[in-house]
Amino acid sequence: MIAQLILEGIATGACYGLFAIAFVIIYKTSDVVNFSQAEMAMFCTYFMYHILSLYHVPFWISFLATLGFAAFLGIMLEYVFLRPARHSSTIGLIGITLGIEIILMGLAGWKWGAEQKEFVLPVSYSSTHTIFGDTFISDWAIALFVTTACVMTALYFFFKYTKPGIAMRAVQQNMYAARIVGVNTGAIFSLAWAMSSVIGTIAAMFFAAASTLDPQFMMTPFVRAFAAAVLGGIQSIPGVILGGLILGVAENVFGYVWPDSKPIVALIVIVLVLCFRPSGLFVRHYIKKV
Amino acid sequence: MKALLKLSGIETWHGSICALKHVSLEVFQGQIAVLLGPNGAGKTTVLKTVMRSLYDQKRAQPEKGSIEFEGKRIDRLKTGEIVRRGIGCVPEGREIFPELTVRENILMGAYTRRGGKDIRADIETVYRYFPILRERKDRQAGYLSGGEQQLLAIARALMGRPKLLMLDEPSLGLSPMMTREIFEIIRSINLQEGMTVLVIEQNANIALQYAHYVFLLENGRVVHAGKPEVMKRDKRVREAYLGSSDNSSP
Amino acid sequence: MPFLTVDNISVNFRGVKALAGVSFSVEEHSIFSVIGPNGSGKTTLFNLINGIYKPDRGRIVFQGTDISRLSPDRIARRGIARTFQNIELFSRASVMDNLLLGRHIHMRCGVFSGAFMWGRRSRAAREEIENRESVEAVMEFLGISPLRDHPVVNLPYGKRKLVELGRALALEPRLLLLDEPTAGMSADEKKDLDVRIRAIRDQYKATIILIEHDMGVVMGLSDTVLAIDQGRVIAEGKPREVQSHPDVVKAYLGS
Amino acid sequence: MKQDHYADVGLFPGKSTALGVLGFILFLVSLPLYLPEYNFYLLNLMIAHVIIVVGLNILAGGTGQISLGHAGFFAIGAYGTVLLMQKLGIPFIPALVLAGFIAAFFGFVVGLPALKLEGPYLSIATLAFGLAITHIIGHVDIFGGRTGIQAPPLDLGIPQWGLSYVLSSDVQKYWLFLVVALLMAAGARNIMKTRVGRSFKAIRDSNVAAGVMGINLPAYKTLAFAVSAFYAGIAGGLFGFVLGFFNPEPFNLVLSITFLIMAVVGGLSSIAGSVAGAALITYLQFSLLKNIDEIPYFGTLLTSISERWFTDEGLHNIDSIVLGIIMVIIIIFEPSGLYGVWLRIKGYVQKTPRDTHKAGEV
Repeated sequence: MIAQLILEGIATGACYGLFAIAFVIIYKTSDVVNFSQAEMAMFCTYFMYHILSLYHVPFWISFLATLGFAAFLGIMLEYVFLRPARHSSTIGLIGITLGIEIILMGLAGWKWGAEQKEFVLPVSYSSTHTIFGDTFISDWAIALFVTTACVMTALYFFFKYTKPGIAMRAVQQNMYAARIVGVNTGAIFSLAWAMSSVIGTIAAMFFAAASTLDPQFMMTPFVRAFAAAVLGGIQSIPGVILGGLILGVAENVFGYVWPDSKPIVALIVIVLVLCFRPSGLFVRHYIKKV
Repeated sequence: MKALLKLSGIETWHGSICALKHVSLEVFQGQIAVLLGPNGAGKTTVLKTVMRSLYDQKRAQPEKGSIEFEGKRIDRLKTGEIVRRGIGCVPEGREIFPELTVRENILMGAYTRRGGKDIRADIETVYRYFPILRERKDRQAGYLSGGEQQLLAIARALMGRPKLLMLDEPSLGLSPMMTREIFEIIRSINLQEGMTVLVIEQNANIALQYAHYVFLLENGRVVHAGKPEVMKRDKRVREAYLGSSDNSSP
Repeated sequence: MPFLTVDNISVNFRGVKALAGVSFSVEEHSIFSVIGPNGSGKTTLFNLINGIYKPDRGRIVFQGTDISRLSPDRIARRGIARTFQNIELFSRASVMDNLLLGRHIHMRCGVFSGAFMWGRRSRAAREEIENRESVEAVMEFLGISPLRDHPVVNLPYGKRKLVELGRALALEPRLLLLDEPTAGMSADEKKDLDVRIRAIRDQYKATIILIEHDMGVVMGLSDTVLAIDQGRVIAEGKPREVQSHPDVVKAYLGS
Repeated sequence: MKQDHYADVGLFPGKSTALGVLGFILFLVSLPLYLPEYNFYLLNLMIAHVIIVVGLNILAGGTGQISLGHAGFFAIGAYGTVLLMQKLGIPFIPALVLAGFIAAFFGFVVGLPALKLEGPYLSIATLAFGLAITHIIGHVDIFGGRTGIQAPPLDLGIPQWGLSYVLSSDVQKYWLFLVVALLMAAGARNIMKTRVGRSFKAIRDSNVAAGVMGINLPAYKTLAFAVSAFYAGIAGGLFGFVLGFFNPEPFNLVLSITFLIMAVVGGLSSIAGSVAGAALITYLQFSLLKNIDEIPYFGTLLTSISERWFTDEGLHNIDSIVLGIIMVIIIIFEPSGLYGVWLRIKGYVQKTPRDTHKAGEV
C-alpha cells in the first residue's frame, strides 16, 4: 500500500518537476519568474485538443505541431510583451507575466468555453502493469518517466556542451559581459522562452491526460510545480526534479493520512523552505562580493 | 600612421547628465594607447560608448559625433557586430561569468566566431600565454583570485581575435606586482601579435611606463594628449596623478 | 580612551583576504585619512565600521562599546554616518526627503501618529516641522538650499555628492565616514570641499575618517594618515611621514 | 529663506489641490441626489477596492515588495468582522477595526519571510499564504465552510444596549463607506509623507543606505506588510457587507491579481492613482465588461466574432483579456500608471515644468 502511494507520488512529482523545469529555463536566463507558464501550457494543450478532435490529425503530427505552436507562442510573448519592458522593475515584470496569464486564460475561455473536456494521450492513465504484489504502474507514469529522463538528458547536454546552451548560462550570470563578447541577448531570450514553453506544454499534456482539460486546469499544478521549483532552488534542473519528487511523495502520503490537507502540503512546503533556506535546498550560490 | 579607432566629437549622456563632452581621440595601429583620468571622469563611458553597451543597444549610442574603426563608422552597429569587426573588450571589474568554468569562459570569448578547429587551436595559444588558466580550466571562474580573473578576462577577449583590444582598469584591485605582470603581458601581446591596445587607467605611473601615447580625460573632456615622456614632465599631470612624489619641489 | 579603536580586524570573502589584522585608533575631533591603491580594502573597512559586513576576527570599539557585531541601524543610532563611493541616494525622492532620512534616528513618529497628522498642532506635524528646519540649516551650510524640492536623479554628479554629504550631516554624526568625497570633482570643487570638511569638524563637532585618492586633499586636511595595501596597514602617522614612507611610495606609486 | 514647513506636510500641498479634492468629495457626497439606487452596489464595491488598493500601494509602491496574497487579508477582514459580530456580539465599528488588526497581525507574519526573500521568491510566499487562507476557511466549520456565511445587519450602534442604527440600503452603506475610505486615504497619505513612509521608500531605493541611516530594516519591512494588511482587512470588512452573503470562493488568486492590476494601473506611487485605478478596473470588470454584448456597435461586433470564431458562452471571458491587456500596456508604456498619464496631461497643459518654476522662485 505504502509502496503504491510512494510510486504514485513519484509519478506526479516527476510531472511537477518537468513543469518546474520550464520555470527554471526562463528564470535562469532572464531572472523573470514566469507566472504565465501555466496558461501558456494550458493554451497549447487546448491547441492540440483542437486539432486532434476537430480536424482528426494523427496523434504524432498534432503532437509535433503543438510543440511548434508552443515554441512560437513563447517567442511571440517574449518579443511582444517582455522585451519592451526589459527595464521594468521586478514588480513590472511579474505584472506583465500576470497580465499574459489572464489574457491567455480569457482567450482560452472565449474560444473553448469553461466546460471540462477530455484529453486523451495514447498512454492511458488507467491501463496498468503490476510490478509486485498489489503495486502497479500505469502507462501514463512509464511514459512520463521516460519523457522526463529524455528532457533532462537533452538539457544536460544542451547546457553543458552547446554554444547556445553555454551562452544562455552566461547571459544569466552576467548580461553585460555576454553582450560584450558579442552574444545577441535577444535571440537567447527567444530561445529560452521557446524551450520553456515546449517543455511546459509537454508536462501540461500529462496533467491533462490525468485529469481533464479546462481553462483553469493548470492552476493547481502551477502552484505545486512552483513549490517544487522553490524547493529545488529555481536554479538547478536536477534540483528541481528532485524537489518535484519530494513534493509529490509528501503530498501523496500526507494526503492519505489527512485527506483534507492534501492541497496545502505544497503551500506549507514553500513557506517552510523559504523561511529556512531562502535559496532552496539544492542550490549552492556563488556569492558576489559587494 | 593609420588610425585604427577614431572618435570624433563624441557626446554621451547618462540620463540628464552629459558624461562625455565632445571627446575626440585616435588610436593608431600597433600602439598601446592609454586613457588616463580620475574616478568619474568618464573613462569607462568612452569604452561603453565604443562597444555600445550602455543601457540597452537601442539607446547606447553617442548623441553626437562619430566613431570609426578601420575607416568605417561603427557607432550605429550592434555590439555583436562590433565584436565581429574586431574590437575586443576587457571590462572594468573583469565581468567574468562566475559560474561557468574557466574553459567555458574562454569559449564564450569566441562566441562570434565559427570553426571549431581554429577555436581549439586558439584556446591552446591562450593557455600558453596564461599557463595558470590551463591549470584551473575546470574550476568555476568565480573562485579564481582577482589576478587570475583579470587574466581570464583578457584571455576571453583575445579569443575573439580582436584587432583592437580595449582594457578598462586592468590594475583594479591588484597588487603592484600583479599589475606589472598584466602590463608585461599586454606589452608582449602588442609586440608579438601586433595588436593595437587601448588601456583605461587611473594608475598614472604604470600607464605612463607602458604607453606609446596618452590621453588625459577629466570631467568628460580630453584635456591633454601626448607622448608619455612629454606627459611625465607636465606639472599638472605630476601633481594630479603622480602625487607630489618629489618633495623637494614646492 | 580613544574615540574609535579598530583592533586587529580581519575579514575574508570566500577565502580571499580583504583585510588582515588591521589596527588603528582615531582621536576625537581629528581628521583621519585612509589611503591605499584601488582594492586595498579601504571601502571594506568602512563597511565594517558601519556594520554592513561583520568581521571574522577583531573588534571595533566606538566610545567604549564594541560595535563590531551590531546591525547597521544600531550603529547609526550611536552617531556614525557615512557617504558612499558610488553615491547611494534615494534617487526618486527629493533632496529634502533624502536629508530628512538622515534625521530618521532623531524622530519618533510611528504609523499611528503619522496617520493621524491632522493639522499643524499634531505630534507628527510638529516633529516634521522641527526636523525640516534643522535640515534646512544643513542645506544652507552646504549651499544646496535652492535644490530642496528637486528629485536627486536629475542632479549632476557633484551636487549629488553634496546631497549625500548633507544626508550624513543631518544625522548629526559624531563620527563621519567619507568615501572618496572628491572623486569626479573639478579642482575648484575640490578646494571648496576641503574648506567644508574642516568646517564640518569645527561646526558639527564631528570626527572625520576620509578615504581619498587625491594626495593634495589628503596632505592638506589630515591630522593622521593610514596607508593600507592588500588588506594590511603599511604605514600610519603624520601626512608627511606617511607620504615619504618607502612602502607607501612602493604600493601607491607602483615603483 | 523663511518658509512655512507645514505646507510641505499638510494634507494638501497647495490651494488648487485642496480645491480639487474638496470638489471631488462634494461630487461623491452629491451622488445619491441624482444617481439611481441600483448603482450604489457597484459604488460600494469600488470603495472597498479603493481601500485595499491604497493599502497594497503602501506595500508595493512604498517598499517595492509585491503581494499575491492580498485576497487572503481581504478574506480575513470579511470573515473576521462578521464572526466577531456574530459570535462575540461586538458592535460593527470595533469589530471592523479589530478585524483590521487581525489581518495586520497575519500581514506581519507573512512579512517575516520578506526579511530574507526578494522579488519572485517573496511573491510566491505571499501567493501560498493567500491560497492557504482560502483553503482553511473552506474547511473549517466556524467559517461556514464552502457554503459560506451570512453577514448580520449593518448596525452602527450597540444593539445590546438598545442603541441601534441599522444601515439597510446601499445608499446608507455608501455614506459609511465613503467616510471610512476618506479616513483611510488621508491616513495613508499622512503615513507616506512622514517618517514611516519615507523609510519605506528608502528601503525600496537602497537597502544598504537605508540601514546606514538608522532604519531598522526587519522592523520596517514587516511593518509595511502589517499596515498594508490592515487596509486589506478593513476593506474586506466592508466588502462582506456589500455582498451580504459570501463564501471562500471569491477570495482566490485571481482576486489578488486583480488588486495588483488595480494598483499598477493606477500608478504605484500615488494615492489618487490608486483611487482611480481601483474605480476604473472595478467599473470595467463589474459593469461595462459584464454586459459587453450590450455596448452599441462594439458589442454586436464582438458577438459576431464570437459566433464566427469563438464560443458565445465564453464571451464574458473578454473581461480578463481586456484587464490583462490594460495591465501589460500600462507597464510597458506608462510605468507610473494613470497617475503618470495625469502628470503628462498636466505638464502638457501647463507647459512649464514644475521644477524650473520652483528653481526660479529661489
